[in-house]
Amino acid sequence: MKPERVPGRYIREEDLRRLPGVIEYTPTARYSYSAGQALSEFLRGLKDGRILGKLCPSCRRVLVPPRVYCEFCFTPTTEWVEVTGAGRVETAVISYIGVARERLEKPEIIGVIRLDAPGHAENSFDFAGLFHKLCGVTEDDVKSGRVIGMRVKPRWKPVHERVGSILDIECFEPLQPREVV
Amino acid sequence: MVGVGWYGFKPTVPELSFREMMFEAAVRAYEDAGVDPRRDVDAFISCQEDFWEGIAISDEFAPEPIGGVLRPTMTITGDGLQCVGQAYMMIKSGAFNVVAVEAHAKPSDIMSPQEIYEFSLDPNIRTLKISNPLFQAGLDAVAYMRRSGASREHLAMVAVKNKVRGLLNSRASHSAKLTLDQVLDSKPVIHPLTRYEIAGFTDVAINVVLASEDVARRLGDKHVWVEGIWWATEVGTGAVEWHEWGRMPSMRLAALGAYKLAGVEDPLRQTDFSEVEDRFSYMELLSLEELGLGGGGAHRMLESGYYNPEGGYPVNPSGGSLSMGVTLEATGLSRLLEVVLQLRGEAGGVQLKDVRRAVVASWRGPPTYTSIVAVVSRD
Amino acid sequence: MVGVKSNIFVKDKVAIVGAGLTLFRRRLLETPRDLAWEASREALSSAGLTLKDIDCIVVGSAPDAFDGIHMKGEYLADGSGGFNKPVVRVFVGGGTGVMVPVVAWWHVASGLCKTVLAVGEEKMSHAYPHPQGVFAYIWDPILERPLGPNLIWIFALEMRRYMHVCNASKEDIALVSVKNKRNALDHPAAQAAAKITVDDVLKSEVLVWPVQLLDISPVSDGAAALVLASESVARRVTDTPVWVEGIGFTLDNTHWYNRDLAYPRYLEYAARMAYKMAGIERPWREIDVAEPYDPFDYKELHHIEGLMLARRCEAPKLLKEGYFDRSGELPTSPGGGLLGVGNPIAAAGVMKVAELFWQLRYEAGARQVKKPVHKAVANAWGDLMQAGTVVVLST
Amino acid sequence: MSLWKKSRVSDVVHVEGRMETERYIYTPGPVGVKVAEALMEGRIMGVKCGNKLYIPAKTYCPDHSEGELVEVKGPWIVKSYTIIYEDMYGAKLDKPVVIALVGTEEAHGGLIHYVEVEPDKVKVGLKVEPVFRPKEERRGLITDVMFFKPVEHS
Repeated sequence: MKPERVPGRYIREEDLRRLPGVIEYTPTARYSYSAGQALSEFLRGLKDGRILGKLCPSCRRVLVPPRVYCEFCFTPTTEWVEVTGAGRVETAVISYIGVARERLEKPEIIGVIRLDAPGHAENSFDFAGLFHKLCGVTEDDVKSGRVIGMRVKPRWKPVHERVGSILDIECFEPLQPREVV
Repeated sequence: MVGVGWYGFKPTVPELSFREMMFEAAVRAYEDAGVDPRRDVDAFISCQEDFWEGIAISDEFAPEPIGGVLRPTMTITGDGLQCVGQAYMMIKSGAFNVVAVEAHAKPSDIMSPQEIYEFSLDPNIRTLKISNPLFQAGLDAVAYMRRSGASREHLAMVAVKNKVRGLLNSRASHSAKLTLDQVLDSKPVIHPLTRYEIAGFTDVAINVVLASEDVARRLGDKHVWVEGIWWATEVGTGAVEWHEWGRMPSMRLAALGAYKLAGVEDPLRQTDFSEVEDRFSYMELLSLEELGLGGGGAHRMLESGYYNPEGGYPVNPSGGSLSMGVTLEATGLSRLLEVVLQLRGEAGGVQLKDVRRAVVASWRGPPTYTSIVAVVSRD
Repeated sequence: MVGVKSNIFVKDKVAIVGAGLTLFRRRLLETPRDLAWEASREALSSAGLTLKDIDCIVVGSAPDAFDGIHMKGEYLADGSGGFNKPVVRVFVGGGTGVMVPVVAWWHVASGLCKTVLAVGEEKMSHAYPHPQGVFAYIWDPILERPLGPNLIWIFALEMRRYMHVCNASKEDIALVSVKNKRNALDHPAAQAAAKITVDDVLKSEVLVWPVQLLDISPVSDGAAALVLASESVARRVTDTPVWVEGIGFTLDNTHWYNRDLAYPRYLEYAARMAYKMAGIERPWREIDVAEPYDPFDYKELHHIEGLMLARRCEAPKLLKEGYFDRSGELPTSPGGGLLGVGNPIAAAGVMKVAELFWQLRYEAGARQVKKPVHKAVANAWGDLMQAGTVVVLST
Repeated sequence: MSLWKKSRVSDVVHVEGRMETERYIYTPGPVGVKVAEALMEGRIMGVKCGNKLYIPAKTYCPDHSEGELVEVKGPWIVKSYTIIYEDMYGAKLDKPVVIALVGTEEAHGGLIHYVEVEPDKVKVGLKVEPVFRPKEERRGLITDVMFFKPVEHS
């Protein structure tokens, strides 16, 4: 590519603001998402402090979060199966920034949890799972790698605070309480 | 097309999420086609737009409910007929034999439809804060009537023809026993269009399975051929002012392309009926002219009853979008579905007698000037 | 193996005959339509063609929420040449850039279009306070959005899993950023070219550990375009057409936290599809130069393995040995990649394909790889760790 | 299809949500800046593509060539119009609003803008003229023209 002229004009934000013809706009886009058959039941389960999955009749796996189909077998799922919520950490990270990149005062630890659920082989590529906040673990647990494989369980919010949302689970914490030094 | 399936055609489908609606439509289409998506389908094409879904990068949600996981699956942001166009090209290329096309709409989940339509306008036009973002339909209707000589009565006739016809179509939730006087006595919402001449919204998921000729013949005798399909954009939404007001060049260009592929020179004579764009009453008449189906003047043909179900050339025997409702990016597939069912003799209460070849025409609606036309037939 | 049971008889061979792009910058004065127009003009002039020679248009652009316009494909249509022409807009998240030439391929291979103008555009700078805010809406609105996730979480979770399974260190991974930003010093459109060290990467701001600032490609405005043509037109227009020998695209399931993030199996499926069509059996030997998608440094290694250019977990070792340098055995991201040139999402994937177009024609100037090149592969990646889009090119 | 569906309305949950970036600031583009500067001085620009004049001015012509910015002096006429009585939610406007495509006899296209006229007085061909905001209130946007109003016959 002959580099003599690549089109485009860089402009700094403060210079842009001074130009005529600049348009500002605040969008409005509101929705009422239909949760449907599977997630409505799942959210009701969370309110009762239960994590529900659905059984695929052909591969015999329990899918968490539940869906009305098994996306690998393309068959409708059948029975509701409650899982204990215990599982182990697949991966975990430490976030120092918020949604729009602002710095957080207190970092958050987030993890993907492979849940104990019927039909899933121990180290299979696919597994029943959730991603959520981790508590009771330190930044060093994450950086050192100790957190990966750690056995965890959900810490539920008190009954009266539960509304039928993924946030009814406050976080996932280590199975054995560890005196966090 | 070897199989079709749908779920919905209701103003609201509260019991299912959009993913579950997609699954319901897909299972029905694959049953109708006699194919297993996990083995027999080579690719899956989904037509959706982020701001109709309320999800950014909404194509993430496409593969699971239609059987496309770990299979070639992709998304076009366009009318479902544009996705059928992709399937047509993919099969013609020789690299794909069976392609499933999906489009769906859940406008009942959208709490601020007007503001989202406004968000599709050119930012410059948005600064005018016009209180109904569908105003372009009014500008086009006035220009069309002035050029063609069509009157308010003609536009009202389109609404009555389609709304009443739709009463016989189980997929037409917005049909009504409407009279001409009721339309003419009603005050316009966007001059010259009254409330009865602007289609409402409908939830639906539709899935259409396409296959190459040899696979189609092996799968049975219910197949309906896509003889030609083409689409065109006249101007982008950043240059709507340069559009040829009162005309629809995008529909004319799409028709020329589709007719060339299908070998059609005189569509009025070489096809038996058509399902055309009618989300605004004037657009049925303007579409018919641009599609070469308007004879000496679409409004006069309409007045003579030529386009009635028992007329010389039935137009929108399904009741059209005015009866079935606009299904956002699935609108083109709704029109196509009605034609497939007619040609397979499965259109139920709206079934026409011995029809073999049809024109399908869809528009992505304001503020776009993009149209898609297909010629569809049965052996 | 899943893939295309294609009858290999493909009607019309398809070639890339022109490419062009705009500057990639954090903020450009041009409107989205202007950018699409500028890139289109560059590509058309490089092919020695004008707009009236173009039959069909394929536009690629990622979330409408960046440029700030619903139905963005319709807004970009005429900037991409779509006055009174057939236009479709491709959107598979970050995978869009390479999906654009894939869709353009079947426009030509079907025989319906002899020439296609394929344009990728993104203008992220319109979104305030920060474009990253848009990524709050890519999640499942019911189960994931309430947790307030930001995009870097999911990359960090994947990087951490890759590091764990492959025993790769942050130092190993930072070398990708060093390589690509160095390569970008020779790219005239580059936004983030720099001479940096592994130490600089490890000292940069920690965003979501293990991801730090210099592990990530920048937010960018920009556009890139290609001109594709049938064999008959291509031979008339240029004596060095670059053939699109293979296409592939795959989506994994949406529930990204129900699968092992250590390996991009979806990319392997897409690559197998493209290699099968191109008649390639041992990509790690037959591919001469590659542009694996690198929005994050670890992602280039992840994708080198998914493209089967190296065995699983072997990429970091080869990287350290200089295997992927411009002077190496299998140069990757010789143009500078997303990390160096910039990441205006849909335009980024098109830029990588354009780079291979120039490499295979020995027109990459200071960026030209040392070894002779004949076969190349590019991929883009996107969605919730789930989209693999692949093209195989050759001369 | 789910093998078995619950259908009581209370069985199914709907979750409220938004997809709203806080704010957008759109860049005008190099040509857009020139058009904006002209509006600040009370001039409406068109673009000459070959021998055809297009309104309003845009960066490029239909053949993708760069057009030549040209001031459009009029006379302005209504080329098409509509009248808005209700919004999409069926809410009636307190006063019907006339929106028109305002252009010149020979130019292609026109400006989409308000026309300050009684709904029963607007017609295609009506001669109008732009009414600009006071100079200090202008920001180089199309809204620097408040509306078009019919030309009084002198």
